[in-house]
Amino acid sequence: MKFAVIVFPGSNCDIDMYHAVKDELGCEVEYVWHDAGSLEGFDGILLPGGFSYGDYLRSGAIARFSNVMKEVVKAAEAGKPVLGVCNGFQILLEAGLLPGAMRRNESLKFICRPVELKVENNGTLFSAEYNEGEVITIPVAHGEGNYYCDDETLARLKGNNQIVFTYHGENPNGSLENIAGITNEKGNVLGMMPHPERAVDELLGGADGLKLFQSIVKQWREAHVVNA
Amino acid sequence: MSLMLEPSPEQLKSQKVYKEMGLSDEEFAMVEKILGRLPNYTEIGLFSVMWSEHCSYKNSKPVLKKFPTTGDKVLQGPGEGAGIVDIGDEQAVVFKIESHNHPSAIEPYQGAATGVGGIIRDVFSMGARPVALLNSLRFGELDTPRVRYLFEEVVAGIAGYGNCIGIPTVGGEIQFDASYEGNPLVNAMCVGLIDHKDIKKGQAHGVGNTVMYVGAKTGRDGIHGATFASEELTDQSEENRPAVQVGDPFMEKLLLEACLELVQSDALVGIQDMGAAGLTSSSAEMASKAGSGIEMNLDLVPQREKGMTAYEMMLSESQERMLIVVKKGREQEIVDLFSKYDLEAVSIGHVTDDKQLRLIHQSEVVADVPADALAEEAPVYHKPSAEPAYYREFQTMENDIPAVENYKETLMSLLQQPTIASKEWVYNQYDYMVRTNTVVAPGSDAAVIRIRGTRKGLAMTTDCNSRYMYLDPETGGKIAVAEAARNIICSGGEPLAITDNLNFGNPEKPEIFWQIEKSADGISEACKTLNTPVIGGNVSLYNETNGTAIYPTPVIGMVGLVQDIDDVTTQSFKEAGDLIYLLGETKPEFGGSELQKLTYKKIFGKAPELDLATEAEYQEKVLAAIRSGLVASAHDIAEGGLAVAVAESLFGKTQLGADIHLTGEATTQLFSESQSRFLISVKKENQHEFEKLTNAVLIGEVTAGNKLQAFVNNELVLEEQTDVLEKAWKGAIPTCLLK
Amino acid sequence: MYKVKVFVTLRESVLDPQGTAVKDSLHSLNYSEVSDVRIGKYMELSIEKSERPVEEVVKEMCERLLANVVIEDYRFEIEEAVAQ
Amino acid sequence: MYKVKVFVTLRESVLDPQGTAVKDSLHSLNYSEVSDVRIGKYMELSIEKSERPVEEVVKEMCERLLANVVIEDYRFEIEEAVAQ
Ligand SMILES: Nc1ncnc2c1ncn2[C@@H]1O[C@H](COP(=O)(O)OP(=O)(O)O)[C@@H](O)[C@H]1O
Ligand SMILES: [Mg+2]
Repeated sequence: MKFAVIVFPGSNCDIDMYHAVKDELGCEVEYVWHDAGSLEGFDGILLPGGFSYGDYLRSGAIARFSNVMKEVVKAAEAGKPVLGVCNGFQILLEAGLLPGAMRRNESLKFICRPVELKVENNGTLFSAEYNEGEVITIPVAHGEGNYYCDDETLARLKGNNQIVFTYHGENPNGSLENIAGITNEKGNVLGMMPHPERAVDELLGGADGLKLFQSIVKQWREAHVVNA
Repeated sequence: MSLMLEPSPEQLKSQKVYKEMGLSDEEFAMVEKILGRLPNYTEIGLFSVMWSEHCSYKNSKPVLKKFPTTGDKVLQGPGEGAGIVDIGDEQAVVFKIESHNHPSAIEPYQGAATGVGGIIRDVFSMGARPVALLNSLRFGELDTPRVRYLFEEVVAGIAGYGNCIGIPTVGGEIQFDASYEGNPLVNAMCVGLIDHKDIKKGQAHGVGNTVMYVGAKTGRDGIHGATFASEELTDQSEENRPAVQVGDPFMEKLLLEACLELVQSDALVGIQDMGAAGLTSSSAEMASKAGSGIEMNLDLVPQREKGMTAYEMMLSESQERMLIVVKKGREQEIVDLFSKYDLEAVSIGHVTDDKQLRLIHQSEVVADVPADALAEEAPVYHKPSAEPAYYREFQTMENDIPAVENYKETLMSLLQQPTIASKEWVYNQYDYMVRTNTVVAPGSDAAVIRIRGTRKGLAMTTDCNSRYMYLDPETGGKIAVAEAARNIICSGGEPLAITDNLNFGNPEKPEIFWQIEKSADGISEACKTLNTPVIGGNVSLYNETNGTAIYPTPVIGMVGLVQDIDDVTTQSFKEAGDLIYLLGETKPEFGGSELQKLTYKKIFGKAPELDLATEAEYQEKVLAAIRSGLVASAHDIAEGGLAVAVAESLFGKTQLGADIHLTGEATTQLFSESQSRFLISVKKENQHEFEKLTNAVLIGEVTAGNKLQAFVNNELVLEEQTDVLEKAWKGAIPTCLLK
Repeated sequence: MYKVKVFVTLRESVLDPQGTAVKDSLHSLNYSEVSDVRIGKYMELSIEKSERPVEEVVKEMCERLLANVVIEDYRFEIEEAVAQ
Repeated sequence: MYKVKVFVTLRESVLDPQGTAVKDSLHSLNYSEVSDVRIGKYMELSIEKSERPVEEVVKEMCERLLANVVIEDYRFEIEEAVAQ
């Protein structure tokens, strides 16, 4: 399985995402610059964290017009797994690939620390390796992670089981219903504020994020490798 | 338009316009002599910034000469953007510290942010990839709204810049004391990694080569920033200050990535950032260091504002700009490289052989001055120095042991002193994990990052106890270096070198100059004994508000090499049953201590003693024990003494406790700030071997009891739940901010 | 040339953390008379004349980039500026 | 009750990275007619009547909290609102 890590001007967790996939999963992975005209040959698309275009105006607002985003939309429509973490999530929201929007953290401060998440739905291609209800520790690092959507959208998210992760215990940013990560209706696009790619190595304090990436790979292998 | 308003050379002289720019009559006469004619307005502007203390070190050079700056591993000492030390395998570590004190006093968010931006440029201008940021901050007591505002905004500014550019802020230190109330200190340090072959210098070699300008456009911001930084802050400072610079970390991220791609190109000859004195210092220094000259056409400089004069362009301190020299004929490659990052690279001049810095604006030569005169020939002053009366008095005092009635309450109060209290409120605003190399995050003695693809790591810290500095700058200087080294050692690293930031008051006052000299003596001696040369640094003088100086604050930034990432050790106790040791002698030393300040609301007496030979010996032993795998945790005993150190080692693991048994005078045993002491925990099975290696004294055991108990002379004098202590310690700073 | 002023505000139904924080600060500074604060963005654009009606252009820019209509409302004012 | 609108903008010579980024983005979206963008803050305050003249109160709040006068300018408009 081959992954693309999309690099926007101002992305800064691209290297983290790249190494998580390459070093810990042993999968093929390449950086793809924001003006790329094709994502052909990639089986999974990763939108990393950072401050694309400085997060000026609104986080993700400018990046979503990048050339490569048309290809990301196509990949999503084709059913390929698309994972947006932190700024990547914000870009997916701005691009309309996921519903809702981000507000500034309730504290108005950037917050960086490990938080506990509850796996609300382990039926997605991103979370199958976790147990339903499992509590995992993954770091957050953001200033605008306060998720919002209107009541109708919330009802739909709940009805379709699109809420994959919620904050467990203290909510670090004030997000609606403690939402930390959601998928699209089809379940192949996941956006989440916490950084699973920062939790793949015990040396750096924990490896609870690994199963997320392993879920993607396992699912893909089951679907694509003939003798699986 | 404004050109017409500039005074003529004759007016400059007769009306002494140069005085407003910070030049003295003698200095003006020197300029006149160097040029053999009267300087024009632009030219005198160039001299005034380049000869400011901030750029020329005219008052501090004699002091900086004292520092040991060489060593087997030093690849680049002071004199370039940042110093460089070899770490084996053709790799090297690059680091430097820099102050942004005055800008932060005026506009704390942007002042701190641009301070971070500036030091990052210093590191990547050497060709290095910045891998970590640290800082050292000083504020007044958190009891006025202004101080709280400065504190909150400085932290937000550091976070805003570092987080956005994506370099982890992994460490630092913060102290609060009334002497910083009107003049906070904001020192930022950046650490980078480089392969030896990529090392670049800021030199303009090769006659005919092209001088290019890259990065943000030039505006009128920060004009005369260097001069402003070289004056005392007064109530009038508000009016005299230059337009505030606003940082653009997004621009700098692009500039950083583009420059790191650029250093791989053999078209590049030299590169330097435009820091203090912007275009002037970068061009004059690059020419002077290469023994060449530079001619620039200012019409070609990318400008953000209309109608800028030569003077304004040369003195602007707009951020996120670099000056590069590239081989003639290769300009287009450079333009293409930068355009990939949506950046402009513009040819604005060329290298000449006449050693002159020549500027052309609107088809006229507007300045023609020797580059060496600007960069190298500023006058050097040996300021008079005088031992202050306070020091003489303090030295005659006997050691005083503050009276303590309730040891538990005292420990609780100490843990809530903002200087000791948890800094989580601060570092949780910093992205300390980005780039996923942070092995030891903020909160332990030193931060450690791994070097991907190797077994190696880098340990780093900033330290300076300004109270000891004030009581006795020479001893304080030694302590600062020793403490930094102790922090590195406790984390499993071997100290490599230091960078220093000399923050002081007005050097024209003999007592202040004495503080500068003495602390440099102490720093030098410690660096020699501990084998940590000074590879660069920064000087920030005139830190006074309305005539009152800050405590002398020469901040030490130190980097150490962790040979094997398995050696990484933290300060937290690991498991119930582990044995707790104290290495080092405890004496009744309370001068400048937290307990003294808490008790008397002032500091006096002698600073704690420091014997460098003993310090070096202990450090060696502790590192040896760590490398032999015998140490479960190691912590430097600093502010608040042993009791605070034990409490800190318990935090973060709520289920653990500790039983400590001491003999002697209880207040001294618990709270003295004697130097060269380490708190170490060891697994029981390693007891024998550990005791063979060191002469540390067994003082207790880690327990499962969630409770700290201290016995002195077999009497239980202090008992408290770990989580109660931790809550007080964590809550102290947020509580101060709510007031 | 047009000078365009764009106002972007959070929708009424969306909680505004910044506005709340500013209101609280104002109260702690004893401005108890302040009963509500909402914080938004204010943008000034200079736009050259082109074939398309400027209203249409500005509206489109707002919808596409300047505001996130999921949570924000926008309005704008257009002034014709005299060329200098 | 007053409805007060406060406009906070960066001073002329102060760099506006946000405005620059938005302008560049608009250009890449083919709005080449946009020649300048400056981004500031827009606040709406509801203020109850008190003894002090409302102008005075608002000016003071701007100076103390709402604007950072070191780098920003501010102006405001006051409307008297009919109590509902
Ligand atoms: N306190 C100090 N100790 C050692 N070196 C210093 C000190 N202060 C300045 N230097 C060195 O002097 C040189 C010039 O410093 P500076 O003008 O701050 O450089 P830049 O303008 O690139 O920041 C640098 O190499 C710096 O490391
Ligand atoms: Mg420099």
